[in-house]
Amino acid sequence: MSEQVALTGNEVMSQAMRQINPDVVAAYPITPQTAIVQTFSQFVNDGDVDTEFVPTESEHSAMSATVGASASGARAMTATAANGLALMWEVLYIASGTRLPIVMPVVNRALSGPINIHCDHSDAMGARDSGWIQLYAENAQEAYDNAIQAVKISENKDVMLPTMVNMDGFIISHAVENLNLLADEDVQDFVGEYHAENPLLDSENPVTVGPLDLQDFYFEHKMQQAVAAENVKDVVLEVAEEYEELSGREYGLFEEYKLDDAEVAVVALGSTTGTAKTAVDNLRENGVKAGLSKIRLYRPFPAEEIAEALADLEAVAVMDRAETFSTTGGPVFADVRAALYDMGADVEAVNYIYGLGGRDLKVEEIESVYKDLEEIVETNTVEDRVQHLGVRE
Amino acid sequence: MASLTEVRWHGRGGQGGKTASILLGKVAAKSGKNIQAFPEYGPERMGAPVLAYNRISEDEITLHCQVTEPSIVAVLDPTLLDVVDITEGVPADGTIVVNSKEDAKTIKEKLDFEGDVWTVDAYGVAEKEIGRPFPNTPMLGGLMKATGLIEFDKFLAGIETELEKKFAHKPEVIEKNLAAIKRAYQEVAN
Amino acid sequence: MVKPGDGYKEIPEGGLILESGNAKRYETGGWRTQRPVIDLDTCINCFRCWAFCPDSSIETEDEEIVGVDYDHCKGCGVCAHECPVDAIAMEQE
Amino acid sequence: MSLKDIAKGEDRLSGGHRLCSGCGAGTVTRLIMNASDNPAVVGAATGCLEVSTTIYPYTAWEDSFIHNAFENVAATISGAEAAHRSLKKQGKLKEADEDKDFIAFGGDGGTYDIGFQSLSGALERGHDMVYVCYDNGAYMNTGIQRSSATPKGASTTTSPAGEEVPGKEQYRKEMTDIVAAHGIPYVAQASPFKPNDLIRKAKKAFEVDGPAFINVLATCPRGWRSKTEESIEITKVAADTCFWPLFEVEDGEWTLNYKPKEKKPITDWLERQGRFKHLFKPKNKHMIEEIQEHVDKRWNEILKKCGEAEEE
Repeated sequence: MSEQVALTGNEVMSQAMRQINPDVVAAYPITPQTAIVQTFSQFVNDGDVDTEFVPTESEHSAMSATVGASASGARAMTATAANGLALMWEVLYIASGTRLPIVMPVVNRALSGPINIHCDHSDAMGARDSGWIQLYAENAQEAYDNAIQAVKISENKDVMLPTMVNMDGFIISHAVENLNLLADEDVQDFVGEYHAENPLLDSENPVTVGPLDLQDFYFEHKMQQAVAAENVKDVVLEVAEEYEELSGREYGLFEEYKLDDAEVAVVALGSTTGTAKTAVDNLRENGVKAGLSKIRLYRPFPAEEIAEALADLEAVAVMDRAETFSTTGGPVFADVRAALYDMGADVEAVNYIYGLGGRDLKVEEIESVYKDLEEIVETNTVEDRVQHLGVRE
Repeated sequence: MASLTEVRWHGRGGQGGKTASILLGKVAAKSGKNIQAFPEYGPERMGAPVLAYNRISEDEITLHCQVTEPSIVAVLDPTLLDVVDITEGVPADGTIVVNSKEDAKTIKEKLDFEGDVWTVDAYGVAEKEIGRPFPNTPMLGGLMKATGLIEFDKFLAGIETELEKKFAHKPEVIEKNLAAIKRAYQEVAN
Repeated sequence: MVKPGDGYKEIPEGGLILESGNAKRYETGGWRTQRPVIDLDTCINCFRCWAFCPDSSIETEDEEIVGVDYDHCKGCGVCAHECPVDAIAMEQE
Repeated sequence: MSLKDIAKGEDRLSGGHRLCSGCGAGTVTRLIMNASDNPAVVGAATGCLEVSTTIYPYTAWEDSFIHNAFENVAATISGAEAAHRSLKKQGKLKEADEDKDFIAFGGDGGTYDIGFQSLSGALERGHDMVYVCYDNGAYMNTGIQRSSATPKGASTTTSPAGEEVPGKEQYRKEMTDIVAAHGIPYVAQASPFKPNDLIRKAKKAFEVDGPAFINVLATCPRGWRSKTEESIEITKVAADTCFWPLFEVEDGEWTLNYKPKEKKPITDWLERQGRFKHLFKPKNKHMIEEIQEHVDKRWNEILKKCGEAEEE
């Protein structure tokens, strides 16, 4: 059972949250996420969910209250964007380090300054090493599907790590697209009931959470977290398989678009991958063997699998919608290049930083990237390893 | 994506341009098409010129870039013609529908546009049918006639469903809007 | 109880401590330079020492003060100082 | 309820924690915890109490305990309380878990300063929780840095008594009044030298429906440069000099809980603590006069709010 709807990404995300029916949602409004908590508040006040909504006075408190609720044994969610995510920063690490399976939609937006409310990935990319699982979506359908799967991924006993469900600000969050919603009871059955192992609320078995953990044990706890991260890939695939049975929609660690026989390819994540598909189609019509790798699971990074998928290419361009100011390229580039190096793959990899602060990326611009790749293949030289695409001089 | 149609809405903040694009998208989706409807967001407030877009296609739409070459343009306020270039990017065989009391020929000349130009007095229609000058629903009616994007009967049925969701507690609003759409459909001319 | 030297595979995940009040096993008595000694004959069981002790180290039984938990008492001397009948003396360790 | 009755229960904070010898926070925490009739979820802001009571793999807490970060104990416990409300409403709780107390402990740094916003938010939202500030007037955990609770004139490592500036230049902020302005059901200022009063206040705080706040003076022998055995006595001097008045605000009604038989000069309070030693140098005499004036003014304000006759 599913229903065809035409909704904005934010509306879809609040529908996913309604269907998940978390015990607690603690959140703060921030553009472009606001509509999620706004719509969800209406569900709460209309009695459509069992959720206690905690309208905090800041994102720091939103994440803090979510941690308190999750540690208490509740299925707890929040949602944020941009500077809101930045304000949560400290507590992100506490959530993952405490192994709390919180699910948080993040509506990706540029970080200040100067202030800009539009889409880029600076916010989530900055939090990429906070111990959270990160899923990215091409469109509202994927964002919805990821949110529902995230609950199951996070709560898996071999994982117990929080997940950020990323969705491009405005481009997805504020655009109406048509998609399928699952039936409420199917989502409920899929996510099941959450039973925390050591909740604060269990009076018979009091537990101390978040102690001072010094040189003698902190490292061991971080090692446990690293092991859990290792487990994520398998669990993501298991959950995807189960979800496919329910929805008919297929998910993996990443999507390969016309990559099989491709000679040149782009690696990207988020809504741009949709536009890139059109570029690939156009180029294919002109005889260019173009392909695309769309990353869905970015943290933990499926290095081996991605490298394997790219290993037979001649050249690859990694697209980053975030700057690191390292002068060595964006975050995705660093990961992909390292993965290719480990594989010993003979593939030239270059990087394009694009779309900062909501700068539009047109089909032609993506096509130009493929043309650059062809030239690299032809001349066997890389002139600029890292380029900024679509910026004026 | 041969079947892709792109629409650009010009309005003023508060006029319902965004709502018009969403309604169009939703109704088109109901009729089995793939759609996108999205406004251009900025810090603009009430009165400022604003934009909204639609993509409508028989095929899956994966594009997530801005619409730069819309084949259809709807203008919700006649005074916008003096403020923004509403023909920007519109191909020569495109269609432009303008809320204006003037006839299509006059507007076509004013715009210096080769393509199909239609006008409808959306404010007048709205005043008559709704009692207030909301140009967005009449413009949808005009757009349907001018472009044939969706079969009009199907469109009417679809819009009724959407309005029912929006105005569940105000059935009279639904009736008035439907009447405005129908009147604009009749009155729009090229 | 997690023991010193335990590996990551043996200890609870996420830094949780699953045994409440196990700090009792950690002896802070060694911090003391002076020890409170209660003269139970003089004691009037007002329980002020019990209330004030920062280290939960005044032992009680059947509504009476019975002694000091020297495993944990840090010898601050508050009990002796606050005793209204001078029943507690601080003695050098 | 007599101390003897309270002592019948198990101590909710075990020995073996690593607070300093003579630490006021230990006493305050025990008295509050032992006044609770329900199993509790306790939170603590980063600070002395938190680090000393939960050094992995040891915990001194007999109840469930959570430490999240420095500035967010109120938000954290508000989340726990919301979880309890949600799960209870949904019938997902065991019977034994249905009645619980939610308690947040913060030092003055975690309450007056960095955690102020999170506290204010939680109070406004009306969570059924008790927030306890153990106020020792500086960041003691990091080595005695001034906070907005540090009294004027105190020498701390970031407001040191220098040749030009004699310690902290500003008066402390009246956090209890600020909290009272939130219009929550119960607010109190207390002191451990009156344990029965403190326990009574804690019990009231647990009883009310909605947020309650208790600000308790907690001696820090290390930071105040005071004698460990005087940790309790010194809090009595604070009340007798009217530096730390004991009062409570119930649904907006102010009541004074302790009126010294004879109001002592502020020097009685200052001279017991090394942190004020420099004030007794002749050139700093004006500081003592100013502090006395400020205490007198504040005391009269409290008397007025509590409906008591003001003093000359």
